[in-house]
Amino acid sequence: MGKINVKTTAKLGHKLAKNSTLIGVLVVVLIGCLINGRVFLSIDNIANVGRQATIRGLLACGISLTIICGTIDLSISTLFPLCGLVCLYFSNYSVVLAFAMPLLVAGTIGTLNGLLITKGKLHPWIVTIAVQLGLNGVNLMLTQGNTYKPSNMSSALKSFGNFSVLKTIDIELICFVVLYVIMSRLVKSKPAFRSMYAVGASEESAVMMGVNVNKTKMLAHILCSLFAGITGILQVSSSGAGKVTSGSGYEMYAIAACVLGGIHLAGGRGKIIGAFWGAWILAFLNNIFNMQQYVNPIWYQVVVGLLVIIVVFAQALSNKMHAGFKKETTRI
Amino acid sequence: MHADGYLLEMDHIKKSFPGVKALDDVQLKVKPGEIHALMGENGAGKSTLIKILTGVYKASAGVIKIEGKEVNINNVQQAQQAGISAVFQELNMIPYLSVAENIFLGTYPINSGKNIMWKKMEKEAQALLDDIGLDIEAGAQLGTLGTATQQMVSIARAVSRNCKILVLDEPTSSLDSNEVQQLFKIMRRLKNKNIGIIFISHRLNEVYEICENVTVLRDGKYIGSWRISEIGNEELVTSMVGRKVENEKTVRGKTTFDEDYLLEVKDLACFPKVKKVTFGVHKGEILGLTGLLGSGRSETAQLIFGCNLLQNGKIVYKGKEIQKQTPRKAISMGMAFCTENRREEGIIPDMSIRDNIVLSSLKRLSKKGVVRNKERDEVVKRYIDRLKIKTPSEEKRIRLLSGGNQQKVILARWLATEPDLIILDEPTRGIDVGAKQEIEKLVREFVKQGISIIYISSEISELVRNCDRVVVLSDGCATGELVGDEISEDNILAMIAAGSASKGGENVAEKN
Amino acid sequence: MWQKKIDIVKIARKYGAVIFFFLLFLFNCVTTTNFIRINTIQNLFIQSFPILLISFGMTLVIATANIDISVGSGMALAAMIFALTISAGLHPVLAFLITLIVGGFFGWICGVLVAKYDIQSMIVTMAMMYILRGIAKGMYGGSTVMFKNDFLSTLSYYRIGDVIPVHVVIMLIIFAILWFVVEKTRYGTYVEAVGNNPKAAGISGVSVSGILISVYVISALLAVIAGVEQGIMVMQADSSNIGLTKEFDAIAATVVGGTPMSGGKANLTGALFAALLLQLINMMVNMNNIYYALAYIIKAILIIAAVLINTYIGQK
Amino acid sequence: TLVNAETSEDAPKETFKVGFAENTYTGDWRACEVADIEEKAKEYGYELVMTNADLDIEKQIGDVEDLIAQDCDLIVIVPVDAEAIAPAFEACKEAGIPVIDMDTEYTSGVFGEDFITTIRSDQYEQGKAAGKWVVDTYGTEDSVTVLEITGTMGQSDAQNRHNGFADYVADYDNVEVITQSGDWSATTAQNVVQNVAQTSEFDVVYSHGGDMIPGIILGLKQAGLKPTEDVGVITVDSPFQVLDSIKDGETTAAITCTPRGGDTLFSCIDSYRTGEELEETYLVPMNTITSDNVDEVYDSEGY
Ligand SMILES: Nc1ncnc2c1ncn2[C@@H]1O[C@H](COP(=O)(O)OP(=O)(O)OP(=O)(O)O)[C@@H](O)[C@H]1O
Ligand SMILES: Nc1ncnc2c1ncn2[C@@H]1O[C@H](COP(=O)(O)OP(=O)(O)OP(=O)(O)O)[C@@H](O)[C@H]1O
Ligand SMILES: [Mg+2]
Ligand SMILES: [Mg+2]
Repeated sequence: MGKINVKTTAKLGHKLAKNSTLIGVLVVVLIGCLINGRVFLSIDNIANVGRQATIRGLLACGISLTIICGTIDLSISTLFPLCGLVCLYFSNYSVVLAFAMPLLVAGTIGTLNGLLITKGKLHPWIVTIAVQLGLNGVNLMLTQGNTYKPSNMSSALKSFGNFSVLKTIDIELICFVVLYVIMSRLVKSKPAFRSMYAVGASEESAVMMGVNVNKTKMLAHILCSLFAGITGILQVSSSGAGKVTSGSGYEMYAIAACVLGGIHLAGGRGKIIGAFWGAWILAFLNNIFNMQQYVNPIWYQVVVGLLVIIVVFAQALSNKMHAGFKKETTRI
Repeated sequence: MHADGYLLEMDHIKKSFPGVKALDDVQLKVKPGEIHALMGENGAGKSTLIKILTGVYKASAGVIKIEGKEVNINNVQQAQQAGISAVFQELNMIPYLSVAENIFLGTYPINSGKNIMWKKMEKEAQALLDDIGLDIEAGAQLGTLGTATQQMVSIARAVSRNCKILVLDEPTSSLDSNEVQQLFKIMRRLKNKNIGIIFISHRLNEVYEICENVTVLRDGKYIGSWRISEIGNEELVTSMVGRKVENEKTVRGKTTFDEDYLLEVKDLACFPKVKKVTFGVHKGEILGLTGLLGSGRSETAQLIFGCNLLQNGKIVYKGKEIQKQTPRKAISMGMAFCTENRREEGIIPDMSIRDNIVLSSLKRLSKKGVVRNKERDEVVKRYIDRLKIKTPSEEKRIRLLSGGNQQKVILARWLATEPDLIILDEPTRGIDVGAKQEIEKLVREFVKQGISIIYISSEISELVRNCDRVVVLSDGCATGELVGDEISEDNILAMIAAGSASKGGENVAEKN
Repeated sequence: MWQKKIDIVKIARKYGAVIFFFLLFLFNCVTTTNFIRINTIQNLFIQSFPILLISFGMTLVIATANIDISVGSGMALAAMIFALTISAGLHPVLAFLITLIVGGFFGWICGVLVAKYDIQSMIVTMAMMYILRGIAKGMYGGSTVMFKNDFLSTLSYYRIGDVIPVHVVIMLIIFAILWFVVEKTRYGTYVEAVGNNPKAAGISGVSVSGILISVYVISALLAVIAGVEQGIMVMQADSSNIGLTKEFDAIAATVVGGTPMSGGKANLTGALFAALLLQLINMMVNMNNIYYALAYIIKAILIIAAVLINTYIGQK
Repeated sequence: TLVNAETSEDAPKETFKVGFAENTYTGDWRACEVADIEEKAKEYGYELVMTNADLDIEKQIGDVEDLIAQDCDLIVIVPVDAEAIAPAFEACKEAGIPVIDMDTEYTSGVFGEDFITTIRSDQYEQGKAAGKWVVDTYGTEDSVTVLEITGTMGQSDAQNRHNGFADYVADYDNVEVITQSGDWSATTAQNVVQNVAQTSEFDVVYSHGGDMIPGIILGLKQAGLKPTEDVGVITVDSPFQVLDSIKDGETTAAITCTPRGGDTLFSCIDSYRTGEELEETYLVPMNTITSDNVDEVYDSEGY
């Protein structure tokens, strides 16, 4: 009798801890309900939060690939506004160009990053910090710092940006979910993607096991940049205006989403879908803050920072418990 | 079939690293269906030669022919395509992935849509594991398995390839005798399929048991090749070491001891691996600790040294019970612990040999935190000489040393702390004959100076040669003890067998 | 002969940032008008002071294979606390001590979370980045704090022998202490060991969590000094802008300086010159009136060039 | 025509809930505005919910959505960006919630459809006024070099102040401008002044913000230049520290506008609720302060 009990609790603990992301989501939802349950759990609000999670969430999807692969791309925070600008600029001419050109630009930058990191053997942090700076310069040069609004924006692009299902689920949210599903599938089923885990865990071992490390890293970087491209397109197609500074600090958000989703920064560990939930957690935290009226908004950053710490702390404790349970179960 | 009938010919191979000529005009020739031993001291260049063959390194000069045709091997993929498959000396697997994935990484089974067939992969992997007698699930995460099991998995991986040449670089160093036999069975089977096997090991008996031919390297130079039946034990050792080595003989120390223990452990427990371990170590004795793989020897040592938290029992050292043991405390009290897992728990890979040696004794070698360089360098020099660590300079990063030399550096680290009690967990793993004898000699010397040793080893002959007493563990419990002349291979084996049998019975009872 | 060659390579690897700094310096001597002036040198040192300090801290943290992106916010909080305590009439020394204690406390928290609870340093320090910046902004309603103190304003512009700014002295003292600690004491070896293989280091008797906590505290304390200096220079503390994105400059300086992001090595000399290098680039931009947008691109190219040179000299 | 507000159909609620999507809470100007809005909301008896976008346009759009979800009766938006804010305005329109556009102009909005009125201080005009001051003071004949120290370029405030200035002086060939970024930071501004002073001579410094003034003045002094005497200093924005420095004769002039828009805002809301017609724009007055008129401003409201 007693044994069964221990076993079931252990199993539950095991489940929870294995999905530390789940812990994060649970914690956030709990806080949300405590603060303002009625509004918080409404469909509209959840859809809103989902939309708010999109931009960072898509960036996080790209960056999660690089992190799993043991590198990182910090340049996305200036790359995606650039792609937005490019998209708007070409939307004056044709909707096809409006989609193709930003992706081309993104692919080029991804290739550049990848080459500097694999062939140039430079550390990804420094390469992508530099590229981030450089692209910021490019953005400012192109727009002179002003917000860019196309004179003759393609209506197809506009209607793409304003598309929504049942007026609650709009295109961003759809892309957000669909792209994550696709990526998760690819990572699960394509050898080239799956190898990212090996490369991230140990480059040396991956080489010895016959994985083409450089190719894998290039793939991760190019995909990451393409995600930035898609994000840029989505952002400008709904607002119709491109802004240089619109991405500042987003690389950190994206990384945070990954970490909250259980993706380990040392590489080789975690699931892509974790970043998806991580982005939701972050969006929920913002939402929760706006729902409450006890704390002055000037303390926004403090509260969000504290909440992040609470979430990761809960995850860390659950991991510790997990280790404990593991011992228990094997003993029985 | 071509003229000479060789499957693999490596000729005039040269390779140098900054400061070292690792290989200088080396040759290696293997026929199909032959098991060929590659032997030499630590740092002789065996692994380097293998890495050249498998495309990890590129040779500075030389030719490689497979079935008489010259091949170009620039990377691992090309080597794989050429039919070469290898188990490397250092475990090179991905701990976070499943066993099945580790086996198939690089050659995932894919369907027509180029998607990985997970079910098929797992099934094949499971079949493979069952086939080589490994009782694990293919879906298990590799990192949760013990070193030995991981080693067997990497062998499974190498075997799973349809290769012409199989390279095994010290595959047996972390296996016990049962598993070694298991491996030999597989090797014989492959041999019958006309696969050429290159086998590296420092254990002479294994080489005599399984190999037909042997090639010896020394200091990166080719010394010669022999039929194993035509070369005697002594001659082989002499060719490897380059001088005559005396025969190993049993030197038993004392058989009677003081009543007092230096270290006494009572009912140690840390689930799941250690359940009830009780024994004591006298001053100045060598206590052997043995048992089957996974019987909890390493875990016991870890508990004594404070790497893991004690769940039950007590540790009494120098008459005082130790509360909340930590490695730092242990070191300050004069304990030392040379771990079995060199790469993960031993070396600091990117630090110099010097810093690796003094890491644990820096406290003693510094004054108010400031390191006294002269003293430190003396210590380093002393131990490099004493353990005959082969390196161009003490500044060299330890990662770049050969496996055996890394082990010596770790030993030096612990000897440098001038301990009263040294726990040696598989200290001679991957160490060449010469060095092994030196280490054994050193161990005995230390005992003469009054140091006590806990000697954990899977090589029973080693225990028989050196130990004053032997404690046998099985399934986390101390089940027997042998003293003095009782210590013989047969007795130890019998005791291990008895222990595991009784434990096995208990397990059955528990399950019901 | 062989031996000697290796040494040159080693020196180049270790001092790549130094070489690149002097190259750029020489380049400026030729191309920038009025560059060769004592004023320029003074300005260079004064202006790079904050980056220099946080780069030292970052170097230690990165050497343990972790990261601290909270330093920029730490600077802002320090400046605010210092300004407010001074405004409240406290003696500067006392105010500085209070600031150090508060800053060090937050560093300690980061260290504990990373060391004892095994939470990834990136997320811990990122949360801390938000928290510290948020407190800095919130504690004075988002406004700038002005303060007056004659002693401090004379101190900040004091030139020893009319030539050497106090900044240089303070910076050299801090550098000397840290350099000594890293190169000459066992602490340095421990830091590198923890960065390289924490498990092995722990078994070898290194107090891994102690080392981790200590590097975070040091990093936080250096950020405090940097932040306070920023406040004193203009006699005001502006919570939203002090130290903003400076953590990236510090990371860049650390890596350009030859400390690998993967940890296991601490190159303080490299960080020193790399930080000077980064500020030199800023000066070059200002002095030649380079278009601000172009300035970003130039900076990016020079950073990549510096690490490339670093890597390739090292590999030759 | 005005947007048909729900309040007119339903029975009037007891409290009228105003959502205020502020773009940032920091900087003296904003801090003053926030305090003013909070104070005036109480005075006028409105329930106020404020959010802080921290200058992040994406976050602001989310903030507005959150305000809608909380059933605000009217939402005030202080756009982080004049164009990219569009989705937020559209979301309000869809939810049938009236919007007041504040401070920054929502350029693609249509009066009466997207917002019921605009209350703003014009950053672009401020930049222009600064340009005008330079031309008025230094004439159109002798060549004048201006060192423009910008805020973080790409942000609306900095961008508008830059554009207004640049557009005005573009007509005068004798004015030459050196533009370097001070990133809104006093120390960066100080560094810029020092470094530029090493190589170039300039007659006047134009600062985008009052927060950078202390740094600029120290930088000038260090370069051996006397502010106002040798080099003129003009800034947009006039917190107390700037007024003090005008009094001390170190800052030459400041273009000001008051952040205290609370009265205007809530009286507009009052009128809206009673069904009065609102004008399209209520401009907050702009002023040039020099040593001549500094005392009046200082005493009256400080900003
Ligand atoms: N990457 C490297 N860089 C520099 N030197 C190296 C490198 N790899 C190996 N060496 C050196 O080359 C020599 C041969 O090493 P190798 O690993 O081949 O020896 P081994 O015969 O396999 O020894 P062991 O039996 O100990 O495994 C050693 O002196 C070693 O220090
Ligand atoms: N299930 C497991 N989970 C985590 N670590 C394990 C597990 N099994 C073994 N290990 C670790 O792997 C290392 C080697 O284990 P191995 O299977 O060789 O048995 P062992 O415990 O070393 O055997 P013995 O105790 O007989 O020496 C040990 O240090 C142990 O801590
Ligand atoms: Mg070897
Ligand atoms: Mg063991």
